[in-house]
Amino acid sequence: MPAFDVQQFRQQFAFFQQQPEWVYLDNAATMHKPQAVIDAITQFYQHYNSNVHRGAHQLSQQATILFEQARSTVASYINAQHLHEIIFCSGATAALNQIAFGLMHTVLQPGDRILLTQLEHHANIVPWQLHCQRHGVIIDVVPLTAEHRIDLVAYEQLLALGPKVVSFSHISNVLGHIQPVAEMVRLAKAAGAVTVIDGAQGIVYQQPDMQQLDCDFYVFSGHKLYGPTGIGVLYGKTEQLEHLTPIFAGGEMIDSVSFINTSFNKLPFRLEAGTPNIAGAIGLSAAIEWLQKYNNKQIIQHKSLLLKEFYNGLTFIKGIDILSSHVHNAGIVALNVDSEHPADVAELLNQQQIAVRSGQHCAMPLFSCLARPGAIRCSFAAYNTLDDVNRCLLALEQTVEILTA
Amino acid sequence: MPAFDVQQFRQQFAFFQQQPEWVYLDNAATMHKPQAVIDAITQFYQHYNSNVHRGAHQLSQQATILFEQARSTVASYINAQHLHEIIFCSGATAALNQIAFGLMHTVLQPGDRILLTQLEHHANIVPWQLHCQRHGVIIDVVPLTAEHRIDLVAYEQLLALGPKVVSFSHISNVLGHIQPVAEMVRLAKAAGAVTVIDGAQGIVYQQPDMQQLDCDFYVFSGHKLYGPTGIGVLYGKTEQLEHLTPIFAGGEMIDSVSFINTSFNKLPFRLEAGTPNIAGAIGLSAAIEWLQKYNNKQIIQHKSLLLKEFYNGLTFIKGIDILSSHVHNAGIVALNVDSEHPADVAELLNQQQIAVRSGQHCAMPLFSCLARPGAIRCSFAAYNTLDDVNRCLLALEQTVEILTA
Amino acid sequence: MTLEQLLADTKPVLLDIQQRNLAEIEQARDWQAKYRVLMQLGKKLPAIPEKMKQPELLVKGCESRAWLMHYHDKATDKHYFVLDSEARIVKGLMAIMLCLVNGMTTTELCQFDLCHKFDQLNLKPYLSQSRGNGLTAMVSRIKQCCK
Amino acid sequence: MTLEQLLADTKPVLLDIQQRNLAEIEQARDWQAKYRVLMQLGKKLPAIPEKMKQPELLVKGCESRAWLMHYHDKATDKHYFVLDSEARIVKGLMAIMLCLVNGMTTTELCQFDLCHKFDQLNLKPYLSQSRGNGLTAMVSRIKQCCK
Ligand SMILES: Cc1ncc(COP(=O)(O)O)c(C=O)c1O
Ligand SMILES: Cc1ncc(COP(=O)(O)O)c(C=O)c1O
Repeated sequence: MPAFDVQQFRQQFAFFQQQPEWVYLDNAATMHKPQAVIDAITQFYQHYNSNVHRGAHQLSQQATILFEQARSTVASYINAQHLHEIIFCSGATAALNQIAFGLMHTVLQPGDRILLTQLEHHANIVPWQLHCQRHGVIIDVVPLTAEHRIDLVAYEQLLALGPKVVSFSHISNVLGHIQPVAEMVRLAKAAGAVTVIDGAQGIVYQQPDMQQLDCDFYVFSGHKLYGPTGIGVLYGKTEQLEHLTPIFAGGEMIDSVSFINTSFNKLPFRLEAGTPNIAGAIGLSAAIEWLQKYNNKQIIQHKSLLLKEFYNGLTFIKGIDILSSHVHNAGIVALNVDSEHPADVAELLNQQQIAVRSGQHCAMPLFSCLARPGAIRCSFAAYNTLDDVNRCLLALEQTVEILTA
Repeated sequence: MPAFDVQQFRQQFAFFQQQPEWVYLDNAATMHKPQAVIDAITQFYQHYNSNVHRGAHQLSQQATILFEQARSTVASYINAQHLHEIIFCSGATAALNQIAFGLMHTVLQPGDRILLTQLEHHANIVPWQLHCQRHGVIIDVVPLTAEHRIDLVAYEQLLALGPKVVSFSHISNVLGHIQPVAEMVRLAKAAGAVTVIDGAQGIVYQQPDMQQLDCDFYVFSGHKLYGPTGIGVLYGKTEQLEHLTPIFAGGEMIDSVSFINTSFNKLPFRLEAGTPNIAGAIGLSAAIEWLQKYNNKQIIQHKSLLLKEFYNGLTFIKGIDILSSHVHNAGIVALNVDSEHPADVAELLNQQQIAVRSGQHCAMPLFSCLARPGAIRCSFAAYNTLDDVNRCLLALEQTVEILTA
Repeated sequence: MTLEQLLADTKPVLLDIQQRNLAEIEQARDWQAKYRVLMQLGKKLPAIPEKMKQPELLVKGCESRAWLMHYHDKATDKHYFVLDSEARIVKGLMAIMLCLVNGMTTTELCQFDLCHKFDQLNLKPYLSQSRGNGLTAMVSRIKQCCK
Repeated sequence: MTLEQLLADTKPVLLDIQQRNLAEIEQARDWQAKYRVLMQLGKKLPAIPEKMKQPELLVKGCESRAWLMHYHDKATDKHYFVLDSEARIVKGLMAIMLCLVNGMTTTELCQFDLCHKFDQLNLKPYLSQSRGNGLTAMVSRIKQCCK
């Protein structure tokens, strides 16, 4: 296979032609979309638009085939055992809410415990908080080590309390740190817990293998994987999905309805009430198919190169406080300029057309433990170039200069 | 204003150029998208793609402006009083689930009653059933008259039982009958009930005026209003939205999060957890802006003409059992061929490239009261032509001939 | 009426379909002709009496209901079926499928590829993944019988 | 420290901003110069002491926190404010806004259009609808004071 050609890769994103002056390093918030994805959506609306699983007519059947092929593309990408283990939903947040809601009263009873970690995104905290509070379930939280990684010793100790559910992110959306998910799943399963992985950041870093990883649930959003907004995936093992109480009820998820008695349809339909985001699913599947034309090892290499260059460059700028470690890092760097507020740093970068995010990145509990008011976050994607890295470094230097003048 | 030019209107739908041989009469399931909508989505992804309400950078601010402009377009289209009364969600089903879930424990206490009608879509039945059962709330159902319309006498009698919530559809998705929603809202409000309108079919028939209609909630899906899949609107009066417990928790809907205490953000964000369907909202808003270039009175006239022609033609075909009345009909006709199963009728129409839906149309309780195993449904849109009507009539004739040969 | 009787009544019908009607369908000059044959097949296939249509026999498509009865002859390891559907065209399609699978052994049944066979008969479009189509549901129900 | 003292300390600063710095910003030769002035403004504006930063004074943007104190002189119907922000640039922008609105009557405040004023100063881009921007939140909090 030829080497990874970043220019060829980048050319497929019309965005960079439209906004050539920008350095986009906010990839952990959302990614840009290759033309293949935009074309798939356009094509669907222009040629095949119809509702799915409802039609007596061939147009609807065609749309259904495309929609179900999208499910199959996702299933084989993450190596799910069955097609019906892929539930389409509106995003990672929706998926995590479905899981938290759906496990109450089935897997989780009052007095039971669940286990989260200190570095979770709010989407993997608040849904649990709300439902656990209502249902009397106790939440334990795995603390972090001094290196801002999940403390595996504490993890094992907390597992000994017998949580029924353990939920953690594959990759921290703030720090970029890759968690030892395989090991964490293994330990959790040995302790008899249901395992949930928030793969919102993990999915774009590597192609996760559900059967090998052996977790019970894995969720992600399409828009962080080169795909459209408004679509996400809830993967679950069959027997786990069977336990899930649907958070949405409505058309096509029931088998029969009367005002006396209603019975549910089978998976995946039981968990996909209403008209799904058909174009969204097709767009996501186009993203995955497109991505598979590239060698992910080479992409990872390319991203490590960017990261290495970035870390290297940072050492030459005074007063930079780096929160992310460069080891086991998926391409996200959180940092501050000493004693400056991240909002100021981000604004000055913005003036130089470097797009980063600043703040607490929907991970307040992490920041309360990092004891910083926030950070700016530079998150790199495969379409970023060494030039992007250098422009960002230069802009940071300029920023520090202005702030400390 | 010049007369409505259906050919000019229809030309804006690439679908009909791609599938010229089809007569699409499944509009109540989903509508086709004008080029303006497809272009808006493409344009967003190519020029402005970024996450919203999160960014320190100008790209995100641009995306946010577009997203909030979409909210404003929707708000002024339905004449909401405040922008924050428009909550973006994934569709009508999601919106109805949010309402049913969100009212439990705030507005609805164990022992309370709610009122639905016999002709509701499952999306306006099952969410209520699930949550009411859990929380001990009683569901009453308004029966239909012999003409398959909501029985207003019975409605008033059931209102006398003091339901806290009344929920009904603006237009029946099976029969096309337009409900007297203004009167029903007035009566419900006089009885002190919170009013919910399922506007999934209503929104495309006319531009509803929230302040005049004075209902508490009104919901619809983008894909049935020339817009993208995966986006919908939950309109609610401010004071009612304030009562709603969010069904989804996550990023941006909270103000601060700790493992001890979490506090919510203000409207509309409190009810929009996670990354929204940004391109979806922008596409929906493009649909509305495009639609507003036309005169809705003329569109209604055009659709009545189609309907009149269709009803007229049906009288010449033997053995047709029409379930929909032509008076106060928004353009949907449910019918059967005497003693034939609707699936057979639909399949033979499909062979003649007439796209209709058959079955119970996610309204089983209605069919149990109609005492039919189902029906085929011909639903007309503004882009349908008299030629479409005639081809459908011819195909129906041919179908009857084959079935009764 | 018993399952044995139904099976006995069904057998000659299937034989006749195989020997005569499949060719008719393949050679139909237009879709009208093809559908006329399909509906005749549906009519020819013995109906399951209402009283015997127990809920557990129900195979649901979105638009029409169908029922399946199964008999496994352990001695010969052969599987036999009787079926019925509300909708005439679907029943005709099911009749064709039935005459292909009836009497298969467990292994044959597991390996059976309806798609391929229907393709030969130009009937593949009826095997969509849409839940609307009761046929797909019927095939997977039949496949379950060999587990 | 009391609110009165803070108001008294703030007044001359605002006057100075109005008389000198606004022109500097308008005439800044590049963005760096403009931001340098903005940050100086932020520094000049008296800070609200930590002890006085009661939770109810907090105005939240997504990225930085700010605080607002309000004094309404009933006799003259004039509104006076003191504010503070964690972020220097935002505080500079708020200082500019403040020198525009400080001392306005209720009617003036209600009618005040920040967008328009900021447009004149080429600062409009900072008034985005994004919740990220604390300035927008600050303006609406100030507007609430005239209700
Ligand atoms: C009356 C009515 N309500 C609700 C819905 C559900 O809409 P969606 O499937 O877009 O969520 C529909 C459409 O199927 C409908 O016609
Ligand atoms: C780790 C993590 N979890 C969950 C989410 C929520 O994803 P979404 O906003 O697409 O629902 C995100 C993204 O913001 C994330 O980074």
